[in-house]
Amino acid sequence: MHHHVATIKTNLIIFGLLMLLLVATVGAAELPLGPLNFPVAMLIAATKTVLIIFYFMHLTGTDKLTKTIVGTMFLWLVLMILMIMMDYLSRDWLQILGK
Amino acid sequence: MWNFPLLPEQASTVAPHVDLLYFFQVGVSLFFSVLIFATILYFTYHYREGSNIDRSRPIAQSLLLETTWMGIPFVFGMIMFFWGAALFYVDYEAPPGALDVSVVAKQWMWYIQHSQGRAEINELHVPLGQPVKLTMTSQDVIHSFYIPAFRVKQDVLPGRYTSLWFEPTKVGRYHLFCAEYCGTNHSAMGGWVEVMEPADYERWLAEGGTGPSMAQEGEKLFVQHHCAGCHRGSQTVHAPRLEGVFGKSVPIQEGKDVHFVTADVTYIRDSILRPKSQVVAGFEPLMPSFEGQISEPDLLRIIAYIKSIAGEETPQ
Amino acid sequence: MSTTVLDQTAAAGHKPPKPHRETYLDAWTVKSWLLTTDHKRIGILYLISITVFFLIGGVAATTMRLELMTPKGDLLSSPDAYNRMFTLHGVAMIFFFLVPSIPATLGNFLLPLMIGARDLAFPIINLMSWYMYMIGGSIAIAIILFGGIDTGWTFYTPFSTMFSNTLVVPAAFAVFFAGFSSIFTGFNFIVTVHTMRAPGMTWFRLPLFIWAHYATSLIMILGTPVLAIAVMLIAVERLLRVGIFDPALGGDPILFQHLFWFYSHPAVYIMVLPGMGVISEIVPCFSRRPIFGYRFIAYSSIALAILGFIVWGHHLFVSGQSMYAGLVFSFLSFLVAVPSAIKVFNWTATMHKGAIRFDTPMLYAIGFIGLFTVGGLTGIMLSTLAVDVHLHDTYFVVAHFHYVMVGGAVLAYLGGLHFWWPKITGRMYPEMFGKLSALAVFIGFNFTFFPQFILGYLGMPRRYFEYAPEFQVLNVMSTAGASVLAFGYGLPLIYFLWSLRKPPSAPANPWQATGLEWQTESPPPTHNFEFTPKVEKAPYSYSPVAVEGFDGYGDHGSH
Amino acid sequence: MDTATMGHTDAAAGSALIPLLSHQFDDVEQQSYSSILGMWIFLATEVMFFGGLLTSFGIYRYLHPHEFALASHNLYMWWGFVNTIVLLTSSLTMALAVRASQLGRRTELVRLLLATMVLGTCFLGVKAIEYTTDYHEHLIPGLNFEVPEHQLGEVVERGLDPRMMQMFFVLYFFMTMLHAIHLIIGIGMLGVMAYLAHINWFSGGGAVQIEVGGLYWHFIDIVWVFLFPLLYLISGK
Ligand code: HEA
Ligand code: HEA
Ligand code: HEC
Ligand code: CUA
Ligand SMILES: [Cu+2]
Repeated sequence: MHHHVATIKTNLIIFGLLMLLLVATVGAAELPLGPLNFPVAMLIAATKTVLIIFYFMHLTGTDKLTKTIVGTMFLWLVLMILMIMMDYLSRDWLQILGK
Repeated sequence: MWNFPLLPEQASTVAPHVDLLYFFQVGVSLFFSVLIFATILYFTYHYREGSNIDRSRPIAQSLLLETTWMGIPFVFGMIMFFWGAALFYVDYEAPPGALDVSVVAKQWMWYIQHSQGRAEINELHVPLGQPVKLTMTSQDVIHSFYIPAFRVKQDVLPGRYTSLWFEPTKVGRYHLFCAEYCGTNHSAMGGWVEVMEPADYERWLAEGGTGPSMAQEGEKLFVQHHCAGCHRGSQTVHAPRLEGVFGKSVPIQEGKDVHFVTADVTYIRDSILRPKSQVVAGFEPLMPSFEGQISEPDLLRIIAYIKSIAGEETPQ
Repeated sequence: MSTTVLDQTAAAGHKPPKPHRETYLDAWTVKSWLLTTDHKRIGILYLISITVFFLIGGVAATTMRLELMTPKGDLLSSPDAYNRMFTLHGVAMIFFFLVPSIPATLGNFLLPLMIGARDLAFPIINLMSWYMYMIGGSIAIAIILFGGIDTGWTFYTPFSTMFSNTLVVPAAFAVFFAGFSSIFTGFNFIVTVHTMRAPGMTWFRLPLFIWAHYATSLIMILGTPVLAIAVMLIAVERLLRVGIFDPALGGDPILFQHLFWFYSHPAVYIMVLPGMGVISEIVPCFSRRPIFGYRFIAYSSIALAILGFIVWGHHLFVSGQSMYAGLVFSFLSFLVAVPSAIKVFNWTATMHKGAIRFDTPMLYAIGFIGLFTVGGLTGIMLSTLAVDVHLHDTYFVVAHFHYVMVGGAVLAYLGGLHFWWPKITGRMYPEMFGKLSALAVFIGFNFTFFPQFILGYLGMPRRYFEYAPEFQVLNVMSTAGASVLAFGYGLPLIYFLWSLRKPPSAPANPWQATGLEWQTESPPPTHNFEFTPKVEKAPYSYSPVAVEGFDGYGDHGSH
Repeated sequence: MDTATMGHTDAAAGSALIPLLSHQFDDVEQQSYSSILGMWIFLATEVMFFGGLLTSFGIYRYLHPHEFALASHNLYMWWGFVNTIVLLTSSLTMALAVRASQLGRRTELVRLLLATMVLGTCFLGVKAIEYTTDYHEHLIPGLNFEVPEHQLGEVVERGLDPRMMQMFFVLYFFMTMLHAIHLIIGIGMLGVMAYLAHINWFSGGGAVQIEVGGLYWHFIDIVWVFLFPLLYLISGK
């Protein structure tokens, strides 16, 4: 329960990193990466999320249970997106109308 | 009225296969249900309170038993899965040369047209022993085309084509139902499938008068909607000839890249409704959209026409 | 829960109840009920509210069954009336009765008691959950009064958004609120189980009822929000006429089906897992021996919660979903059979070498095991691709889900109510009538729904106001069965109420059960325990015949 | 942490430094842990709540990439950019507020909470400006949606589906409004906390309450961290 109190310096460093990543997202969007644009953007957003969760939300200082909860919630989100996507991606793989 | 059938008629090639699997499953289910019922009855009788019986060393856990009764259902499950999946595959792959019939659903009727041109409502006449392939769409909500005697069913969606095929094996009259709830008269949205001897079927087709076939009607529409103006060697517009297009691979320009798409009914439908979403390589995106201007049955007729000229050489 | 404690309570049970013992039922002002934060009282509030919805759903069912006596529509004035009837039946039974049934009543009441806590972690949120339910429920009742809704409980688009001209938007809100009440319950349970267990109550000493509720809660918090958003999208599309799911406006109706079933398949485990928890309490108690394979049952609850999330596509085999997705979903559905099998077989094995008593709860529990097995196995048939093509949207599906939901979940709920009625109210119910009701429900149920399997295979589609004449015999059988079923349900309703007329006299532990909840008085005091319970043994240490060699479930390390 | 091992002690004798203990808990430790755990679990629900929308957005964007890209170009990227900075800064002030509460620095805490609220309000202000522009540019589905004139040519030329551009805006408004509602709730919550901290209401200094509030605030921020690239940065070249 008693995590050690994060220093102002840590907070500022994280904030700085977040700003850098923000600039990076906008920059990456301008690069002609083609189909890679989207995954790159999501990767950067995920990195920002990790920074916020671990440092601003103090996940580093908590127990395994809380970490499991956080892991599970993102896993479930990804699971939902991927499994619904599965249907759309595999439509028309077979040359059978409507399958 | 007081007859008491346990099975619907088996009137298509897949019906006996589905029934066989079903009976296998009924058998397995009976086995497990009886096993559990009987065991419970035996235990409750044998070990009822007060009965004078040996109760020493009851087991509280057993890894061996647990794995056994995890393993056995798993194995049965896999058998059922593969069996069902294999049949499903067959269920959906229409054999080549199947008779084309198009189906348009709307609240609360089925509009059916045979490629030879005869149209009918809430009835479907098909010849015995001949695979039939339905191309289906809906004008409003989701419906579902269901013939219990054939063990086939497929949802019919607005804005999209789905398909269904079967090969009738028994002359007779079978129920046609709408199986997806679609509003007020959902339960009345059905009719009959009439399986006829091929000769009767020919006669039935002819009865409708020697009207134009679907493709011929489609050709008329092709001219009416001015498709012909561009697609039959226009002087002013450079448009692809549509002879020999159906079923082929078509090069599609996507920015600087070209990729290939098979020209099936969905592709032709999209080409007519949203032509610029898929522009054929080497052509300008000049074709206007016909969204909202051609009814679903007419679209199917035009497609039938384009399909009918699939075998012709593209004149250059 | 050492044997010494057990003896203590057994002794307490035979003492005449102390005259002025304070119980949670003492205060009777309206305010004391509507503003209560006591989990036991909230459980009672829920009990009353869901009974109302069960009756509403039951009346709708009765009307439908009467209508279906003849092939032509003749009882109800129009197909629309019938369509509203089954929608009302489905919505009331699923969202307002079965989803909250066991968790919000028995779960609310028992969860803190069973783990030795004074209340749930967030009592105010628990009360809010009931209010959410009541807001949703009031909207639902208003909908009934102002014309109903005719989309079916599945709200399929584009019918629900663009074609139905009934009260779809209010219904979306009703479901939304009911959903959040369920989320609040689940969230409360999870935190409570994690943080508020009594000293010595390790995870593997938790009653299986708690494991089942924990698994249920996981589904509630992870699945329900998706339903909430799906119905909100329906409301938006309908109100603003902007395209989301309607193909005419560029949408994809199958996306709605995915979002809906992403919740609604896991939701069937919300409905049945708590019931499985109840059965896991009843069977060892009335077999007088430890439950067989405690750990496997516990883990299988979690497995069901997880696997339940990845099989939803088996509702979409003929919907126009891709065939590959169908294959994957079918495959995964078969895996669900494994954890379900574990439970069924372990309950059965628990009766081995027991000393079985046949009190009402046990009769209901035995009924559950049998009917759930039949329901589950027919579910397996439905998840087989080629077979489902024929069976989808026929009465076979209707029969399947009534076997699991009525034969399964409702029987477990009734069994649980009988089991804990003395604890909840301090009164015993009349045992004779109890047995009669269990019997009537079992027989009536099978008569109602078994013919529907046959009807389904014969090809009778569901949601049909009129049907082909050759289906009549089976339909009449089904209606006849339903009247026996209604009788069976009517009995407990009457004798439970009747049992309330006398002052409490039930002993603390009428069944000589081992759970912590039986160590406190019946009805329990406001703060649940007069003492801080200490747990020293595995649950279900029943040993009337001295179970030799039994010392827990391999939990040696944590002693 | 397993509370089963923490032991049920009788509630410690009341002391000004010890937070109020609700009757259902044995000790403060258990109560704080439950609150924080509860907020995390609630956030799991929130993730799935927004998740349903993200999934729909993802599917439609996959099915209609060009329309979504074109529609997205009507948003002013720099407003979104500025708003991201504002919200990330508010996360910083929130984190510092939590720190202040842990150290028991009350005035600093109140100031930081107020700063967080101000930043949150700025975000809403910018959003309001954006919404007004959208209104003037006829981009609001169900109200006045039209494909902007300067894009009409491209839409016609490339045969794009205007309905799908509208779909983008349906989801855009749904997601950003849902986000804004969360933000408004968050600002209200911080307001109450700032007031309570100001009047020294929190018996234990409020560290736990502020921490729980902070979790919620950071979550809102995370949602935006995803919404910004998803909505504003679709490159459709
Ligand atoms: C409590 C509710 C509940 C439960 C527990 C279940 C459990 C299961 N359900 Fe059911 N189902 C519903 C409620 C429920 N269902 C509802 C409401 C609908 C219809 C919704 C609508 O459209 O309105 C439905 C519809 C439905 C369908 C869609 C049918 C269609 O519309 O076409 C399918 C298809 O796969 C299915 C499958 C299953 C499976 C595989 C299980 C499994 O979990 C069952 C597992 C259990 C067992 C298998 C029994 C025990 C095991 C043994 C005894 C071992 C032996 C086993 C083998 C050899 C395999 N269900
Ligand atoms: C928890 C869930 C639940 C429960 C308990 C029930 C209970 C019953 N259901 Fe229900 N049913 C559903 C969930 C449930 N159902 C769902 C989800 C659907 C799908 C809806 C849709 O398609 O959208 C459905 C659909 C459905 C249909 C198909 C309708 C159609 O597709 O056209 C039928 C038809 O027979 C039916 C019948 C019954 C009957 C006879 C009962 C009986 O068990 C009910 C008996 C209860 C009572 C009668 C009330 C209590 C009794 C008394 C107080 C005694 C006194 C009363 C009298 C004498 C009348 N149900
Ligand atoms: C103004 C001229 C014009 C009219 C009218 C027109 N088209 Fe086209 N069509 C074209 C051009 C140009 C193309 C090639 C570029 C493209 O794919 O959009 C084309 C492409 C097609 C294709 C795809 C051909 C291929 O090789 O893959 C089909 C199918 C088609 N048109 C059908 C029709 C039908 C049916 C109609 C009438 C309802 C019609 N067209 C009306 C100009 C026209
Ligand atoms: Cu058409 Cu049901
Ligand atoms: Cu399911």
